[in-house]
Amino acid sequence: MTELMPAEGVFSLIWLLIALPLAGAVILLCAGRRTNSWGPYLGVLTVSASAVLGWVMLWEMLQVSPEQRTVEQNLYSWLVVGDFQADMAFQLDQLSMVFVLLITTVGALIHVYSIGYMSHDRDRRKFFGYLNLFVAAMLILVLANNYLLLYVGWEGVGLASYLLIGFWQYKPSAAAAAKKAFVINRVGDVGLSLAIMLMFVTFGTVSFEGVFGSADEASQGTLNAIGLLLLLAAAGKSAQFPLQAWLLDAMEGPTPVSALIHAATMVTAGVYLITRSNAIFDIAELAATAVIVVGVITVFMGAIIGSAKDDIKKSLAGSTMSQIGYMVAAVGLGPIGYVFGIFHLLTHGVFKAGLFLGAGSVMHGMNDNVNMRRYGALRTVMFITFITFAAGWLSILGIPPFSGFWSKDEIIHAAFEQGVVVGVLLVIAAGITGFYMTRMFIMTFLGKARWEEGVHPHESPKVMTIPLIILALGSTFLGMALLFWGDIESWLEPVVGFESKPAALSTAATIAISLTVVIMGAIVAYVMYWRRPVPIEEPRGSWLTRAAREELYGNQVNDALVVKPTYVAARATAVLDAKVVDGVVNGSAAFVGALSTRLRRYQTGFVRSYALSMVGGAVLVVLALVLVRAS
Amino acid sequence: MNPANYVLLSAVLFSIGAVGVLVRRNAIVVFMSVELMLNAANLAFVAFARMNGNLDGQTVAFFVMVVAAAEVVVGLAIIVTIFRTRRSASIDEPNLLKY
Amino acid sequence: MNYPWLTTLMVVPLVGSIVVALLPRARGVLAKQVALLFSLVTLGLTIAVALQFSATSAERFQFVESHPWIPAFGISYSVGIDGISLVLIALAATLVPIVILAGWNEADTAAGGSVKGYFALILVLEALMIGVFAATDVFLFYVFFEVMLVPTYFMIGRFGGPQRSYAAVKFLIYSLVGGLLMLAALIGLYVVSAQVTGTGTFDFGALVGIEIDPDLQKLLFLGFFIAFAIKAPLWPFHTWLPDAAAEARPGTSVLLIGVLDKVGTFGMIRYCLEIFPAASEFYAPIVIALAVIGIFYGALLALRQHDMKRLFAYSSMSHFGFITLGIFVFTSQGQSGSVVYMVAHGLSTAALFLTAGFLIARRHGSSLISDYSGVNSVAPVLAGFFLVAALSSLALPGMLSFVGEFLVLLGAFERYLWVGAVATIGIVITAAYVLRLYQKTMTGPLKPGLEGIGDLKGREVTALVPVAVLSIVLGFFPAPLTDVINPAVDQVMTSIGATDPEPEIRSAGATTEGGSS
Amino acid sequence: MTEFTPPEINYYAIAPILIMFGAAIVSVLVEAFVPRRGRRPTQLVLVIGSIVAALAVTIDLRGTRLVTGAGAVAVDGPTLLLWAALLVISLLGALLMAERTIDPVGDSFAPRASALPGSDDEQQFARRGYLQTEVWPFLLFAITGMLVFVAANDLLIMFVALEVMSLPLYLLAGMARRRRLLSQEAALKYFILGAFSSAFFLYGAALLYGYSGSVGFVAISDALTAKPSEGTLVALGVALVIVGLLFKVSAVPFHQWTPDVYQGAPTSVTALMAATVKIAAFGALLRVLYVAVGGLRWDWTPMLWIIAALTMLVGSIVAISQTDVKRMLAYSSVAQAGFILIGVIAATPEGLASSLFYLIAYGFTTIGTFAVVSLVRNASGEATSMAAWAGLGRKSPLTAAVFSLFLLSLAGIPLTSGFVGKFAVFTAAIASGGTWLVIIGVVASIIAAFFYVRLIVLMYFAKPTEDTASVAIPSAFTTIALTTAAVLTIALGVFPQWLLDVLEQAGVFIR
Repeated sequence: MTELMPAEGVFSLIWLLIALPLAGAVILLCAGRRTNSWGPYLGVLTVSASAVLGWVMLWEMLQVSPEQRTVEQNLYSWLVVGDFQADMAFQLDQLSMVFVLLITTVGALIHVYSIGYMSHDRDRRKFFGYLNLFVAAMLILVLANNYLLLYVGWEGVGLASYLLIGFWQYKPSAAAAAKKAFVINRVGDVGLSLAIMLMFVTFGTVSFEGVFGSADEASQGTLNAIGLLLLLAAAGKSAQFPLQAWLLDAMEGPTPVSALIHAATMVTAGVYLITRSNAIFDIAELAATAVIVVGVITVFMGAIIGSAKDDIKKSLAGSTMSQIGYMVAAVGLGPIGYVFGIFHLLTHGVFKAGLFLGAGSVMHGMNDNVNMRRYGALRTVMFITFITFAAGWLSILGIPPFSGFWSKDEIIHAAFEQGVVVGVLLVIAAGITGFYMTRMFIMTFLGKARWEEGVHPHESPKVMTIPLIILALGSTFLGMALLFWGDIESWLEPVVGFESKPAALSTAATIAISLTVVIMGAIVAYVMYWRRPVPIEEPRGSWLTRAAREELYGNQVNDALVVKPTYVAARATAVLDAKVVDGVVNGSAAFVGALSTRLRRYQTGFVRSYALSMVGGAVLVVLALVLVRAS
Repeated sequence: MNPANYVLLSAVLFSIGAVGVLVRRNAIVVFMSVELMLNAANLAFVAFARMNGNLDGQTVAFFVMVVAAAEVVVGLAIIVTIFRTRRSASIDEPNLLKY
Repeated sequence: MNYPWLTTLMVVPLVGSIVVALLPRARGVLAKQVALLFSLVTLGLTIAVALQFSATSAERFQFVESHPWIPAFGISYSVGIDGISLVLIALAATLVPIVILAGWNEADTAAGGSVKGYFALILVLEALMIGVFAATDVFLFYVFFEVMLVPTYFMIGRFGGPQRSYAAVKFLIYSLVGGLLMLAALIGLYVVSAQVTGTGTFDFGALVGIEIDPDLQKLLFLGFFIAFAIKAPLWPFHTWLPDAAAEARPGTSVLLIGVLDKVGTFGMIRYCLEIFPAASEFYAPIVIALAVIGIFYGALLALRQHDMKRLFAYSSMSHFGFITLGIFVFTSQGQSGSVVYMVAHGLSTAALFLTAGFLIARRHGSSLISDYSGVNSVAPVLAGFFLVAALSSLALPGMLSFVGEFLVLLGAFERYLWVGAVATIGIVITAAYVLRLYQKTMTGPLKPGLEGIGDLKGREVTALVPVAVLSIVLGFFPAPLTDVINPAVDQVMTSIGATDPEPEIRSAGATTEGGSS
Repeated sequence: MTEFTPPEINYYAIAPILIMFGAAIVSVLVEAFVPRRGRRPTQLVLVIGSIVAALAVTIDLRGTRLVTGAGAVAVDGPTLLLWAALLVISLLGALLMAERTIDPVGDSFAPRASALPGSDDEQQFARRGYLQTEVWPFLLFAITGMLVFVAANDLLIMFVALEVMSLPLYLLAGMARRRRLLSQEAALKYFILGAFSSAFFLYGAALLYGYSGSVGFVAISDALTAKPSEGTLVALGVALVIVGLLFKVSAVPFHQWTPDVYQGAPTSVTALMAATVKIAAFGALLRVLYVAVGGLRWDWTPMLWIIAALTMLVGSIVAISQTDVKRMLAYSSVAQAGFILIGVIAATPEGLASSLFYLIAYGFTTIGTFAVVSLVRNASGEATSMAAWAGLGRKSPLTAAVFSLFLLSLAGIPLTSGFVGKFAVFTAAIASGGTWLVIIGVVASIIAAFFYVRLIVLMYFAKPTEDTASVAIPSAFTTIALTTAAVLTIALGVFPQWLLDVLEQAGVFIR
């Protein structure tokens, strides 16, 4: 365990990292429409300031020895009841530093891009407010020093995601998608809350320091339970099987949102959570295995869905699922994988953001049409978009020396070190990646134009292309930079305890195998989508294609297993409530009423009948007395 | 004769009076039945006075007679008023107040 | 501190109600202004009391006043507050001016009663609400508990929807059933206290200590508990609530559900637990079962309501399940959480009902969900507040309700792992029904007929802002609440002889307060 | 021949009785000799003056505790308290009876009770503005009877008092100006059944006399201690005496006269009767049960237990479906009798005190209730049909508020006298082991709340219709009565301690 350093110097401003975008959000959301003119710039400014601050902190951090790079800033005691304590306290270490930079930098770029993308929206200040809110929440998530505060960020990003997916609320589909995302995420949140509770019951604390410090004293069963609950949480946020169904619908949101939240940052929170909890997963073997299984399943699901979708954003979303699956599988591998999981997370964050923004740029030029069957031959009319997209494409394929190559290859390599099966599966998935990304690239930029009438594709304004260029540069060089110059392995080592094991397969062999498979995938795509004309109407396709278009029936399964039963239960409860619970109440009232009308009939109005009941009463009184007396 | 028999007789008279109230329809007769019950009580008082060997019971009987007389006055007044209104002395007929 | 602060707190709104009632009928606006003024004065006084309240005092009850009232039955006018009462009084004092402001025009169109009547009733109710939380004599508590019914009854019955009379009667009869059962138990308690101590008493402090035969305790406990369960309302004693909430004016509903119903849960923690510890322990599993059923039952019913106000009612039922759960798991987290939850729920209920009320008033009183769609595009501020209210209701972290809900679940989990785990699942359904409502009403294409409804006006925003701000600010800084609640809860825990379960591993990083024992 | 020694009589101790009795006789003379024009003022002065005088003496007598008239009359704490209550309530009742402004035709009594309803004869009387003033001697005699009734310490005096109290009331019940047929019917039923029940009482008295050799309560009580084994005779006697008294308190199944008479009698008479007869009869019942047959407590408790339960339940349940306000209040008074019986059964000093408290509280509330009923009118006189009360709260908020107060008191809502009364009797009952009876009482209270609340609902929550009655503006008579009742209803609810103190000082019955 590294020692916590008090927050001094520039680190005393950790809170400001969060406060800046938060202040932006508050101003933009409360001040109303009058901020529409300058609001976007305020949004960009606050996030950029955070980014600058983040880089300054990195610089400062590099000045001290690796053991001293964990800084803690405790603002105040947030929640203290009995033995339970959760502080409003932040912990900046190597892992959170990485995330801070990713979030603020990519966030700033996407903010800039959004100025152009959203320039005509009458609620754009709201959009920037939400984005700022998201950045603030995400920073809370990665900077928290305890699980409860992490949970605040966790649901905070969920809220921001909800708001942004449903940004175009007047579209029923957007509103429905937003709700769906939030509700499915809540399932994951249940996992996180239960994990937090279990930690408290086990360790008596929910701070990272306290939990990790005594993780090795807890039983396997408990740790596995915590691990599985955390995995559930991660699955929700990172759209991993079985909670993957929301991510594709989430593409209803504006494209910058998809880039920032549903590709680069928020969806990787699950990876962060597992990496952060490495002390638990290192011991909890069952949970770690489950992480790998979930990751691998999702890698395939995402890839298969991505291969079939004609909607460029949904195809990219499938890809995101799949890539995060890689990361999850990586962090499930244990100490060997954490670094590469995070490494891939960073490179993916950059190149996928670039890809999404590229897609957004394409849509911008195509009147917001997302159907790739109506694209084609855009390379000339949108040259910058084409080039930057190509960088992202090569990067995700893992073609050297693009960023994705370094990180993905390391994951596959590590998987082989752990066991052949996982390694082989990941390589096959890499092939599928090669297929669907090439398919997307060809259908969009190459081949013949299949544009709808009246569409005049054009390159996007500078405010959009400059972020694209920056991200493309990142897609190209970031991997190398991080690996060779940034030395990410040793950078993260104090946090995740990186270790290198003797490999089952040499590095060269791994590279060779995966490159071959990827290129095979790309060739299949080339044959199918460049050599043959792309039909404007989607063909019926094989059963696998149809299933993939249906997102592998995830929604249907959810409906059948969860939604329908819930509504049936609700209906049954309603009947129970009306007929039984309320029925008893109204029934007893009715009973008394009926008894009353019955009894009043005995009041006949005839004196003699009154006298008779008196006599009867007298007889009974006499009998009662005599009997009691006699007994 | 055993005074207890007078008590029994009074009980019989009381019962006859009570039954009379229950079965007769004419208000006057009903009223007479009530008077019979009062007198049954009187008989019992007198008989008990004899059995107990004090005069209290007999004194009571005198009071009861006075009270009964007063009751007759009031009762007949009411019955006659009703009769004048309804031209009937049936006590089943005034039957507007019920339920 | 000899000044009778608490009595003043009750007298001020009472005087206000008399003043309002005496105003001429035609001066409706003046009546509102006077009512608002008095409620604000009360709020100011409450703040003054809160500032003088010492969280660290050794005395359990502060601002104590005690005068004999009916010595023949050992009854005294005794008031005093601990942390729990303080926050609930503060809640009441906060919500009343908000309700008055929000309900400015509510009574104008009322079929049943005069404008000034509505506001006079609100002020009477405020006095009684403060009294019920401040009473430290069980009989005095009972008196406030029952008398509160009268103004509430008139508020529902005179100023409500078309079915208001049915709803009011149902509310009253339900409450009276509970109240009379409690009366029987109350008398039983008095008789027992007379047998044990020689002279019967209703003094709470004296009653806490006395030994009651366990079997008798169980009976007496039931008398109190059912009364509180009806008020709270706990499953299956809840069916009055949807009707009352659906028919009452939004302001009435806010006070009814936001504050009045808290008397039920307050009563459980204050009276059921402390006076009948053995019985509480005996019944805890049953109560917990009812609470958990209530959580899901309310949530499921909320999921399929077509009427907004009924939806809120069922959601409140679900929330009351959480609160009750927290109380009966006998952990300090659970109980503190419950009290925090009571406050949070009061605020979120206020936000929900008032916002929905503003919306409903713009559509001539229809509260059917299907009558609304896409409101966000014409009334974004309204939609924004509605969202904040909805998020508060689903206990989003950062909101005060999260603090309460999490602590309750944590407390439950500590004691009964599976109960806590199962109850946690409830948060998913909560999210589902809250967001379903938001989705159906605020988003989507604009429903024809809603074009001209207009956004919130200054008065309406003024009423909502404090609620929203309090919900969020206290969510991040709950210390003002927890600091005063914790000592009171510790007292309760001591009274019932319960201690928090120890964690499996004493971590080095954990707080070691009291941990060495 | 033994020498006759006249019994010693403490005349001052029974002065209230004597004052009322004297006033009653004077009142008869006034009827006979004072010219028609002057009768009403004279009678009013006489009635009010005598009641106030009697009340003053009663207050002066406080602390007295003696048996006088050869053991026939007991003047003790409870007696004095009951006297005071009876006198005050009678005064209020007298004020109600004196009211003549609310009905444009005159007061609420038939100008000539013996005249045929609607006959020329009657109309002539009405035209000339003749007023019935016979009601005043009747009232005074009834009050005299009640005072004696609660002080009677032997069965004979009790019987005579019962009749002196009842006979005038039978007549008063039949004197309504409007709805003569109903009124006469009420009188007939009241009379027949009343006489019937006094026959039971008397025969029971005879049997007890046969058992103990005396009609004195103390002697009966002593006999019970002396020869506890002889069962049947005494059981029969006690049973019949109790039946006679239960009739007067209108306990089920001896209650059936109540609704008919309460509905048919003139409302002011109903008000008086409902409040005072209940008090007097319970006073007598308590004395019989506690003093004479207290030794048999374990024998009569189960029987009374059942009667109490039935009374509460039947009264409450049947009241629910009533459509006439007066009739509903009559059933409510049946139910209330059941609640008082709970306190009676406790058979402890607390039971006595709580029953007395309840009685007094009930008396004031009831007279107030009926006073309001007498004000709510439409073209044909009092509007007792519930439909006519719809929306009254809107038309006459003050009247409706006062009436609601009384209803809430009857329902037992805290801060009203009814609640304290209920609380007191329940406490006494639980302390003496009557928990289950209290639980039945709670159930009955819940049912009862239903119909009290229904009336409030009707007044406040319903819209006024064309049929809605209007509230007459009363003269000072009714206003005073109503205000006193309302003030006492609240005062006894909020500050009951002074009455509880008085009750404690009053102590128990003298033996």
